[in-house]
Amino acid sequence: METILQGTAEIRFTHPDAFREWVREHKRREMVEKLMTEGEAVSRCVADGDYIAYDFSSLTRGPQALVREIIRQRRRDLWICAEFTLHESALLVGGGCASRIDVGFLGYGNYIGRAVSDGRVRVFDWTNGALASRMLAGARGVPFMPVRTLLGTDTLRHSGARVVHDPFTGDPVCLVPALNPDVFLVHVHQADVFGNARIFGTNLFALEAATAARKVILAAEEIVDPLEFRKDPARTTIPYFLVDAVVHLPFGAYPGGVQARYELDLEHIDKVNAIQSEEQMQAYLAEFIYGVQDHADFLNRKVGWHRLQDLARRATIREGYH
Amino acid sequence: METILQGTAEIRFTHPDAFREWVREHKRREMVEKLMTEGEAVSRCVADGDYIAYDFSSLTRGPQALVREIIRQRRRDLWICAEFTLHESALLVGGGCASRIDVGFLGYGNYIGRAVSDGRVRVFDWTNGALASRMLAGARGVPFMPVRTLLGTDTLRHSGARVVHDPFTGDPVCLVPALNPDVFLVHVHQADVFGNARIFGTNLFALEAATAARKVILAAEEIVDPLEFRKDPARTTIPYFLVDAVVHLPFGAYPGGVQARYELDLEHIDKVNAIQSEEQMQAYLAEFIYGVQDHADFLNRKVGWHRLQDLARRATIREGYH
Amino acid sequence: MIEFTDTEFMICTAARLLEDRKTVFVGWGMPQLVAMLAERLYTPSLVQIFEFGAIGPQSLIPFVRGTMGGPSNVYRSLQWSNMNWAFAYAGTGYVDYGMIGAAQIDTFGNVNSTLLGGTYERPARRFPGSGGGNEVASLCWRTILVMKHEPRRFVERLDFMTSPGYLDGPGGREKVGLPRGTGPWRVVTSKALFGFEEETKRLTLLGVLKGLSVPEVLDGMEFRPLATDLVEEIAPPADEELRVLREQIDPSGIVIRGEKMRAAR
Amino acid sequence: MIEFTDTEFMICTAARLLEDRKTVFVGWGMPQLVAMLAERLYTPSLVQIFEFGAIGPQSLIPFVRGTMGGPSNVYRSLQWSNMNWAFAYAGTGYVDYGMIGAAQIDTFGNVNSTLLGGTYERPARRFPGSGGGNEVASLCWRTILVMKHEPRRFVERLDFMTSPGYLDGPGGREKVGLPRGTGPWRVVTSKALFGFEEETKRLTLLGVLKGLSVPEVLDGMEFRPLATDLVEEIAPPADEELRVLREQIDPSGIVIRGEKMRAAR
Repeated sequence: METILQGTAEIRFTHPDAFREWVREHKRREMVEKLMTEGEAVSRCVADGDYIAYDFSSLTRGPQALVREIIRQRRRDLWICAEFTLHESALLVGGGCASRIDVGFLGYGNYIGRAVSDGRVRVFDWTNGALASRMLAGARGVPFMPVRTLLGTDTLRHSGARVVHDPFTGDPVCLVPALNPDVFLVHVHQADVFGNARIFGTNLFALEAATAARKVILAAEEIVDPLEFRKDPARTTIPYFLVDAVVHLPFGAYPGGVQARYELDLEHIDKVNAIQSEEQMQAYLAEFIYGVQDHADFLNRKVGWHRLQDLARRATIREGYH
Repeated sequence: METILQGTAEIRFTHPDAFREWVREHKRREMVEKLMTEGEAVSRCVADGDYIAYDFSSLTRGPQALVREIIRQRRRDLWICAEFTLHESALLVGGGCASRIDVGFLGYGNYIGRAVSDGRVRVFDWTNGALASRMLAGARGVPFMPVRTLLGTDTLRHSGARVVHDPFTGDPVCLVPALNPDVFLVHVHQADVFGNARIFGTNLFALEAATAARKVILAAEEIVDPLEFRKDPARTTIPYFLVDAVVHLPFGAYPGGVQARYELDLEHIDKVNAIQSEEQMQAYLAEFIYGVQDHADFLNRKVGWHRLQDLARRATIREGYH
Repeated sequence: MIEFTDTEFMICTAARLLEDRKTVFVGWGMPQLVAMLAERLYTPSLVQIFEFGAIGPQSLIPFVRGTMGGPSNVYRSLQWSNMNWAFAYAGTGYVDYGMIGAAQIDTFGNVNSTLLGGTYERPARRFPGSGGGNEVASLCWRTILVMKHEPRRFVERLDFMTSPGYLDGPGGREKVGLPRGTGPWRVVTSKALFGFEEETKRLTLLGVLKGLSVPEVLDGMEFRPLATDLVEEIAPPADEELRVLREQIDPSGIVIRGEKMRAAR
Repeated sequence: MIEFTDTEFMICTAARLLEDRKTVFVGWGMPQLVAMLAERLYTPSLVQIFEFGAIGPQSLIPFVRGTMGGPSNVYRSLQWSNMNWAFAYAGTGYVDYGMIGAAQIDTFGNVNSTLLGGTYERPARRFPGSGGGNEVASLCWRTILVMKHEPRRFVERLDFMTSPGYLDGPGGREKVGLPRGTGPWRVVTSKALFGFEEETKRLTLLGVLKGLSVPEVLDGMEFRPLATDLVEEIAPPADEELRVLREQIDPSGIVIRGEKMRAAR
């Protein structure tokens, strides 16, 4: 397969056989309880140097509490998949956790842009669609996915994609390598203790990434009876055997919202987005992340019951989320 | 892209650009009513020489009434995608409609086996998974899908797949060409007049094939208010813009069943499976297909109210089908 | 005289370009407002597609800031799906229009939304990058680019080509394997409207905001767009457009705020 | 003496092979009954996966003939999905066991389920072909082949290789690009149980039905399977197995009917 053009990015690539062997040895087919605290989950599943991906957006159903826990545990040298990310990337860089970013969408704000310019974090440019396709390849156990995007651009030249001649048409086609993250973080509406999970609304690549990842940490607004899943199997987004840790984290997407549960807290989001200097960043981390014990402590001391109830009260659109 | 090995099968392959242009010109983004009779739908959408695919199985939610209508209209030289098919292939060959079959699973019974041995129909061997992957490629607008199956077998040598060296691992990988059927037939639980559709239970590749096909004929047990789809968008299996014709065909999967609506009629299925000789086949076609005007006439004169009510009454498992 | 912001002008101009009963791939922020305005005034049956999997929503107004994927954004969709499916629909040709932003463009409508200045490793300014922009520009039939009108954004050579326009000219897209017959169709700026000449695929001035002269608009650009003989006069935002935008769609002025402009009615 | 059919013996023998708390890819017909029996007697937490997208159902009994995908078959699944996802789980290594049938096998466990005799274009007998068998044999970690014991089915050279065993021997699968560490694990026939020798990947006799001799079982095969020093005696179906099969799972005898056999208890 002659490569016509090859992007220059370093890629985190796992041979499909190596991934399969990891699954065989580490993923439990047994239905065992996986309920634990976010502290345990991150401590067990996230190691320095890991490649981390997450679903959905910073503002809706993002795994914010898990991201904060990773920062609190001061993981280092993470490589993150920045898809639909806004402030998570900034916080992970600010906390000194992330050193490399695969970019779909890097996130707004001067802080993250400056960190790139200063060389404090290395970026590799892809696209949202290319990263979703890479995740699909990872989930199907194949080494790559063909796409008809990236072609002709600098994005391609700076990505880790390759262009080859498609043998069926003879035309050039772009191949993006499979992505098998070390860790996938996902915040869901409902889960059972085994890891079966439901997401309401849309998602980026929840099932793809859960299937493709070595370790999956599930944060759930609500823990429900396992029988619920068997009674409505069409609603299951992620089956239990893909999942390594289940954490019950109500308001875990805060300051983002979760559909039909609570609205986003724009005031707090503005506070994060306003971070420009290193000093502001460290002050934010000190107050809201290092300065609290865990998610419950954060909600209790830094957000408060009244605010949480207000955000929940504003989530009046329920249609379709069941 | 150097081909290490290439299967010998003739393939029906459409350049992704040609398919896109067909979509641009023929698929209506407008929400227009597409309700018509099965006679009109087949007469408008199915031409001699077309490539036809269908979902799901002969025994559950298969588009049996549409297949019978194709036979009744005596289409010729069809190329069919036999995935999970049992007696449809046999009936289409018996009616002189099908001349080529891409085999996932050819179907049981002596009649179809003999037709192959006699050279009355040409078969090309694939696998169920390969055909589903080909459909996925067709639905993503890319020329092929990589798979790690078929490799090393005669199935590969007699398919239209190719083996190349994957540029990321250096290992051989199999590429299956995109499949863009001319017509996709699907029987669904619910549809609206525009073609939005819901399938309850599992499916083979309903959305993949609907996206990949030039023309989609939807047969529905029930026509519902379009607003129903907007109120529960997570339940939409197929969006309207993929669909060309909507046919209201209660009991349209008969003699197969439809989950939570009616059970299969094993007596009639046995009658079809028992067909061995050409004479038996022609007698069956004459009585149950050529001898009736349409699906309603078939149900009325050849099945009867009592039998239909009995099959419906037996469909007592409703859990999850809503 | 009518007063409005540069953003309002871009939104109104873009909204007038959309065709009813067609599909459009909608990006984050301004394109959401364009679709909302068009849906209310011009194209009630426009079908919106979002990269995060909302197909055909009837988004609620007022626009909720930051609600990409939230309940008001995806309200009454026809289908809730995911990213691979949203792009599959675009990849197979079901999406007529796409709308994306740009930091720089060149004469062939190639787009930079990644960085300005410096090197790739150490850019002087770093932006979010492609997001789904590259997919939209690669796969939708007609791409509409929306960009604030600053002459320095029209460059001979992009600092980085994030998303494809016509690349190096006619046939450029096909040569690299992009889908045939696609490409940038219009460029909406805060002062003008551009298209692309059929033959050369070069940026062509189609219209300028009423009251502005052609030289005023083109002054300072690194390359000179082609101009049709009859450069149209673009009407400023109409009262009704502004009313719907300001009162119904963005009453808190989150997106529509911007540089003040004025034009004769 | 205990009386049973060849099918009952294969079902019981296969059911005893499955491991609890593991995933198994279940094909149509006989494998469905194997899984049902195992679930009831030996492996209550076995997770069944079907190619048409049912993940982890607790299928209702009695077995309804022809109900691949019907409500009793997919009852109380953990997830209702589709074919591409079912095979994605297998492709990424989440499926431990697979069970498929065969018309012929060779010494390396390669499988023919496509045709017998004649040419490819004009076979003497044509069968259904791969179905999902090729995927199961390619992607699951351990494949169990189930085949009626007729010596003529054990051949030197298959009339057609539908699904891969160890191909031409050790390393054969890896050489052509199949997933590492996979392959046929057991062959269950109506008289015996075979495995594959670690070194040579050749078919090895592990056990014979109680009362049968090794020569009786191997007689007439085109190739001679290896035999372990200690060929086990396989117990005939136990009363409890037969009771559950006949009374609960297949009371109308649709699948379990077959050639009558008998053995000492």
